[in-house]
Amino acid sequence: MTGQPKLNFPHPPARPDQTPNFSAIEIPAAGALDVPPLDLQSVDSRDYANGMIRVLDDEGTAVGPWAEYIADLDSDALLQGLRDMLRMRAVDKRLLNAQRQGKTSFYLQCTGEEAIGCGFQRQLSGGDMNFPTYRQQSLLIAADYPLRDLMGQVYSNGCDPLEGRQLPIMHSSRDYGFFSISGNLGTQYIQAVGWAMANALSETGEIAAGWIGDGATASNDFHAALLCASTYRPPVILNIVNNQWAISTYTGVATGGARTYAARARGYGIPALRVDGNDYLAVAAVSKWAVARTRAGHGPVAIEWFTYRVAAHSTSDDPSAYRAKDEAAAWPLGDPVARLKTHLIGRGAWSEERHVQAEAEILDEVTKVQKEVEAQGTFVNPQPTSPATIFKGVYAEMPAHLRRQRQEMGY
Amino acid sequence: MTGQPKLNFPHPPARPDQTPNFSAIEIPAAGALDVPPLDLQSVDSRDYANGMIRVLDDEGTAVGPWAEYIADLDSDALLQGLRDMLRMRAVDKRLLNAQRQGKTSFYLQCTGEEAIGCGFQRQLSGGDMNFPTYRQQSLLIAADYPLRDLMGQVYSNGCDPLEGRQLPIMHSSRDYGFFSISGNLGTQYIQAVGWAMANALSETGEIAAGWIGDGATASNDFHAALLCASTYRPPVILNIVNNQWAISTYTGVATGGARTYAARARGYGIPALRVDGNDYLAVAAVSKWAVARTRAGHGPVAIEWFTYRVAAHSTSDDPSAYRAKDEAAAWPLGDPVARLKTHLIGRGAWSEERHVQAEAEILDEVTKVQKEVEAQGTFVNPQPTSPATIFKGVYAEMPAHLRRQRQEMGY
Amino acid sequence: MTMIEALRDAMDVKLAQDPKVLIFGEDVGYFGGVFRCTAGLQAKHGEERVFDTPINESAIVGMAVGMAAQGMRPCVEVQFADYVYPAFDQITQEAARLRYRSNETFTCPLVVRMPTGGGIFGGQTHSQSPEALFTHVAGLKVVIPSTPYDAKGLLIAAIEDPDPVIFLEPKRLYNGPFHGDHAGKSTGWSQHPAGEVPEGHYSIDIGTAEVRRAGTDVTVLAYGTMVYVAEAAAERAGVDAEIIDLRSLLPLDLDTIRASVEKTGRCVVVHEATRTSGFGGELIAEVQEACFWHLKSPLQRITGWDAPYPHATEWDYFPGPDRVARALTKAMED
Amino acid sequence: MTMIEALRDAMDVKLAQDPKVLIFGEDVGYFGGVFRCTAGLQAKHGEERVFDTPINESAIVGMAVGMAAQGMRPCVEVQFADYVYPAFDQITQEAARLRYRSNETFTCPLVVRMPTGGGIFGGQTHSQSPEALFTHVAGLKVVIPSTPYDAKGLLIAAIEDPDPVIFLEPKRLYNGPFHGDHAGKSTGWSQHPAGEVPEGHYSIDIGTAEVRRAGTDVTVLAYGTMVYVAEAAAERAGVDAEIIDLRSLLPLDLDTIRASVEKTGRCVVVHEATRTSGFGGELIAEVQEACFWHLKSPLQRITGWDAPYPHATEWDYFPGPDRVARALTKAMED
Ligand SMILES: Cc1ncc(C[n+]2csc(CCOP(=O)(O)OP(=O)(O)O)c2C)c(N)n1
Ligand SMILES: Cc1ncc(C[n+]2csc(CCOP(=O)(O)OP(=O)(O)O)c2C)c(N)n1
Ligand SMILES: [Mg+2]
Ligand SMILES: [Mg+2]
Repeated sequence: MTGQPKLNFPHPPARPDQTPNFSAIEIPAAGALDVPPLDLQSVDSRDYANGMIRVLDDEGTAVGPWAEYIADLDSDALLQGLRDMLRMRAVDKRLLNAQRQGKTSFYLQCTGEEAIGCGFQRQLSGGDMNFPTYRQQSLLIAADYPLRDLMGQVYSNGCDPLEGRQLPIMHSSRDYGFFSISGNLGTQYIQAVGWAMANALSETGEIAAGWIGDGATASNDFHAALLCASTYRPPVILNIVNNQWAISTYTGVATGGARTYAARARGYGIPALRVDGNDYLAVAAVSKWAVARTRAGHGPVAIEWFTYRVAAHSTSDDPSAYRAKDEAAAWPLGDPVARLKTHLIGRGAWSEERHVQAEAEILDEVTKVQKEVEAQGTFVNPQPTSPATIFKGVYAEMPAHLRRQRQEMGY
Repeated sequence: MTGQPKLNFPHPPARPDQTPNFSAIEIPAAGALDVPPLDLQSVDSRDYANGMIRVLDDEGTAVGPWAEYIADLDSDALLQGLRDMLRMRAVDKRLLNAQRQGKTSFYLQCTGEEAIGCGFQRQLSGGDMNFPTYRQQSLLIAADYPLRDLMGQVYSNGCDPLEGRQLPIMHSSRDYGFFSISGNLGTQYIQAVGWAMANALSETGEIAAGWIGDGATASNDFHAALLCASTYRPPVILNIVNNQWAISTYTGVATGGARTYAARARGYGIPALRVDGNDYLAVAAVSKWAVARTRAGHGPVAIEWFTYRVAAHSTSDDPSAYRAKDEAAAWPLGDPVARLKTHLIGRGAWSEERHVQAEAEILDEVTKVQKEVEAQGTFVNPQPTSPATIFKGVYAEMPAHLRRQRQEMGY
Repeated sequence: MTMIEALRDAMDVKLAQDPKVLIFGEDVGYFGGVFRCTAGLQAKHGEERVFDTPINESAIVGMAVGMAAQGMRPCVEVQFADYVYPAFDQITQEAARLRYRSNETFTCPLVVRMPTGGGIFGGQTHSQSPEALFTHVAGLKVVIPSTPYDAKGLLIAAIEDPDPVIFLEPKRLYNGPFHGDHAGKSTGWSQHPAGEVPEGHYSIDIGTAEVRRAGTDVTVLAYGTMVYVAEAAAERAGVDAEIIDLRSLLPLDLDTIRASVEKTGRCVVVHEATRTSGFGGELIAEVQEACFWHLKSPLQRITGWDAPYPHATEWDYFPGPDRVARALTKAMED
Repeated sequence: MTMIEALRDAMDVKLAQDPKVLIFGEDVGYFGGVFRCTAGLQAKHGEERVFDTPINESAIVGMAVGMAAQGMRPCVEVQFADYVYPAFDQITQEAARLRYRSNETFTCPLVVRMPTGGGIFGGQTHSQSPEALFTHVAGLKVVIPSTPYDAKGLLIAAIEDPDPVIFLEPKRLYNGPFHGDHAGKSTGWSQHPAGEVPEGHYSIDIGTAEVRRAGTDVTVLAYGTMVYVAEAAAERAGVDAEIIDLRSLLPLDLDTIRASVEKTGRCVVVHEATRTSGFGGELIAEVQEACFWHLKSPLQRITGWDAPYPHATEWDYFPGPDRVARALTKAMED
């Protein structure tokens, strides 16, 4: 590496026709890291940022200090987590199908990442606000957001709380702590900081949680958010979902020479942790810790959730063109549903049979709602929204030029 | 710091009517840090990023490994450095005066920061390109840029190489390795990365150097530059001039909870060093090292130059409204000219008398050029540029609508 | 009262009245802004209400969007309109559309203040007039006062508005009216009737224009500094111009414009911004459609040239009274 | 050849011809772009010429500015025009003005390609038409082809241009012409004469419009997808329209426009972008000034409504053939 300067182009471990290869990824043992004090400082967070907090070991046993930290999370709570994830998976499956049938224009799954949103959301309280990306529908699921609203949005039909304004999956629900999704990557991250500042100023006791993908950490607003969070120290959790891919672009293009995304946050003076995102117990434990810390006024914290995007980027994408075919199966952190299931079976609270039954029940439930929602219109069989909605809500009060345009349109 | 979240607002050590107080700034001893290998990695650069490379001790003696590293910098070279700084100071003084007399619309000094640009520039070679801010005129001085051109630009008159297009101090000289200054903070930083990438791709053997102020590290393009430099590893040096202030805003607002700006670069995986910017020998030594490293193809490096903005932000500013009156005098790293002078006297190469004489000679030289340049027009006594220049150079070839507008103007 | 004082007064009134109002931006806190518009406000209302930010315009607006959505009323400053571009994404894609895209469950009542326009020898990066860009964006309001009285009333209205408002401050008017005679002596606001600014709370409806000079020959559409340039030009040309100060570009007071042009049958539009796709194009398109059968001569635009704003030749670039006067004369000849 | 293939071919030709040409952007390298415009180019020309970038549009353009100044010819992709705003500062303040502000010692020959326009059910963030914003910026050129033939010739011209070019690609036309009949069957480019694209190098002068349909009744000014919508509308209205495909918005081919409107005396402007301060305003201002004494009826604009681009009601938002046909009829009635 001396002589002429030569540019570096980061490459993924494997491309199509190559064997999946994650040998470069170091997976620390479960239970290796302790639970830091709630007022953890950035300088003291190095090991958490460069290591990885894991609770479930390879046998599915919960081990180490973080397991103790959530000892109060009993089997019922974990079963709820499992059901959240199963419901998420069922919804993704049914809606993907709907898109394939032309019943909606677009869909996007979060397969493999269910533990993150599901586990995190269950640690929040009413009034807390997520600033999600398009891949955090699991937050809505674990917030018990009505499936009818969720699906209505995707069908852009009469059930859509957004009245057809937004692309499918661009949900928005103030009541369920889910900020309106933008589509322009990164913008929500600094908005989360602003919202949290407002919380602190108004002493609401509520916290905010920003969400961003590994690829979108490259965006300007990621920087803006870390910077302002570091300066003003509002009650905000800055989540980074590192699922290894940004459409076709390997995560290495956004990491560059940095060790982890968590380490990047530390450069801003924000304490940061990296977590096995496919380990529901690790997610729940670290979320609980982060929520408690943030609500207590110890300032911002960044969490890198390490996971893998199992599905295509969206229904517009075909990953077989850019990554190894069986990469998901080779992912060293496994599948979040399978891992939690194994754990629950191991602790005697679950069985293969009950799992199969639960899957079927949940799929039924989801399918039933789906049918009801589809009755309100789909792309194949539309019951269109009134065109006059186009002019509604551009401003609080409709200005004259919009009234003229609405008339010109014939309404 | 527990209970209710409360926002943090960083404050400077002293405001007007308070006593200057830099006790919070840790000043490591000169000579404490060694010279790392040219292929220093980010992970191994922690001590350099959090510490401070210093060569001149309190007595003005050059000590430690970095002093040895530039042992070949003999008295003649150092005297040249001293004269560069004296010339810079004389130019600043004369042009500030000219602005006060209404002879130009605007001016901006770099007092206290002369060592940085002067020391750095002398380590570059022809073809290397700086991407400066408005406070790096010292790069031009040490590049032996004709004073006539430099002053002509400030007077926006017949001597102005930019034909009156730009605000005074917004120099541009391809031949002297000084990229056109933008005025929009930060933009040049990512452009430096792009230029360096072009160098690597075309194998020119040349390097690029980005420059940014502490305040402007908050800009999006700072992030963009660190990110892309980290990913593509082009031959670029990323300089951060931390002079403690951004107009009226204390540097703490941009640092937030981070230890140093150098540490922020490390978060991107870029090796980083912090340097006493008022120590000409430290500047020369680290510049030499960084240039050698970069040219040899070891990728980007970031340098935080620690210094103090002695003068007002610009002629539009009055710092007595926001900072302690004698803060500059209290600055613990002293004055770069005085420190180099003491060193040169200490090594028997200079004397108080010769210094006084040199100052006078240089002021004479500068004043003489200034008179010549002023003969080509000033704001009080303009010899205006032709209005037709307004339409020149908007495009390589003038399109029809600009020809029509020029005619409309009467040309 | 100067326009600076009027703006400060507006913020002071709202800070005192509404605990949700926040003021922030680069150098606006302790120091009170490079143009001193917020001087004294931090000392009076506290650092939690008025504070300094890092130098990142998209962060400033991005934070404001989040705060506004959570019920605050942020009124932020961008140091010069020339530096608003890093915030362009947050303003046009986020603030402007939040109400719409969330079907009104999240809203964005924020104000982005910025000094605009030339005439201060500020060169390319202290002279720009970007108003047209914002008027293209559905969901924004765009306001530009030309007097201290209007500045206060409009800024109060902007802070109280339920939607995002781009508030452009013609910096050449901060300390006094400017008729475009750069060599002449300028008088301050204290000698101008519109420099009289009432104490306390009042507001001016966003979306209403003001006829600054009634006339019968030709309608002049102007805003900001160009209102005064138009006055000087009308005098110079000896034309009985009706000068309309738009004050609000979006929404636009088309009724007032139409009434005038139907009367005069002639119309000249003036602005400092570059001509191509400037707001003048929009005005002409609307006027010709609304008043086509009343027009006696072609609508004209007098604007900044389609070049970056220069330093030395500023007064050849600036659309001064001579150029405007020639257009008025031409409008009458055609 | 589809428009996608034509664009790819243009880049391929230039990559082969000029070692200074570089292609980069999000997903454009290994994968070949989400619309596949650069598919195969990395494999053929190497990773040093065609590569992936982090997701940061201002970084993409900022790097390109630095490279262009140092002699390269970067042609970068922004994944959707809706995502160009983070790069707005680097495009409008840097690329556009580098030549001017350095008195031509640094120049900025770069191309920013981006898919633009609606009609694909992409919602607010995959449907926008931001062309007007760029036409307001002195120093930029703004180009938008409507056929594969033009796409290739104009992209080659753009890459060879000594100044920065904003290259808008109407994504609704990528795979075939689109007359606005969303329910109807669409035909691909293979069945359209303009789908015939010669091999190798050719270029089309930036700044020249093309008369797509000669006519005597009314002039229609259009670009991108709206060229085909205008064709359908003329047929539907039974009006002998002269349809001009502008192809280049900045610089604008005013001569061709003027010649047509002087002949027809009537003019309708159509674009997908929101109406207020859209490029239609600029066109109407220019046409009425140039052709005032020839005009027989008011100039009209048919555009996207002044609202964010909706999803479910896309076809009520899109300025389709019915609306354009009504305007043509009205132009003839007045
Ligand atoms: C500003 C902006 N640029 C580009 C895009 C197009 N885009 C949509 S998703 C995506 C990849 C994001 O990857 P990542 O952040 O890793 O999230 P993931 O999809 O993996 O969840 C890109 C480039 C966009 N939406 N916004
Ligand atoms: C994008 C942008 N925002 C704001 C400004 C106004 N401005 C000019 S200089 C300055 C302070 C910069 O401070 P710093 O980066 O520390 O550099 P210094 O002046 O100390 O050398 C500001 C805010 C600008 N020029 N560009
Ligand atoms: Mg990802
Ligand atoms: Mg500074």
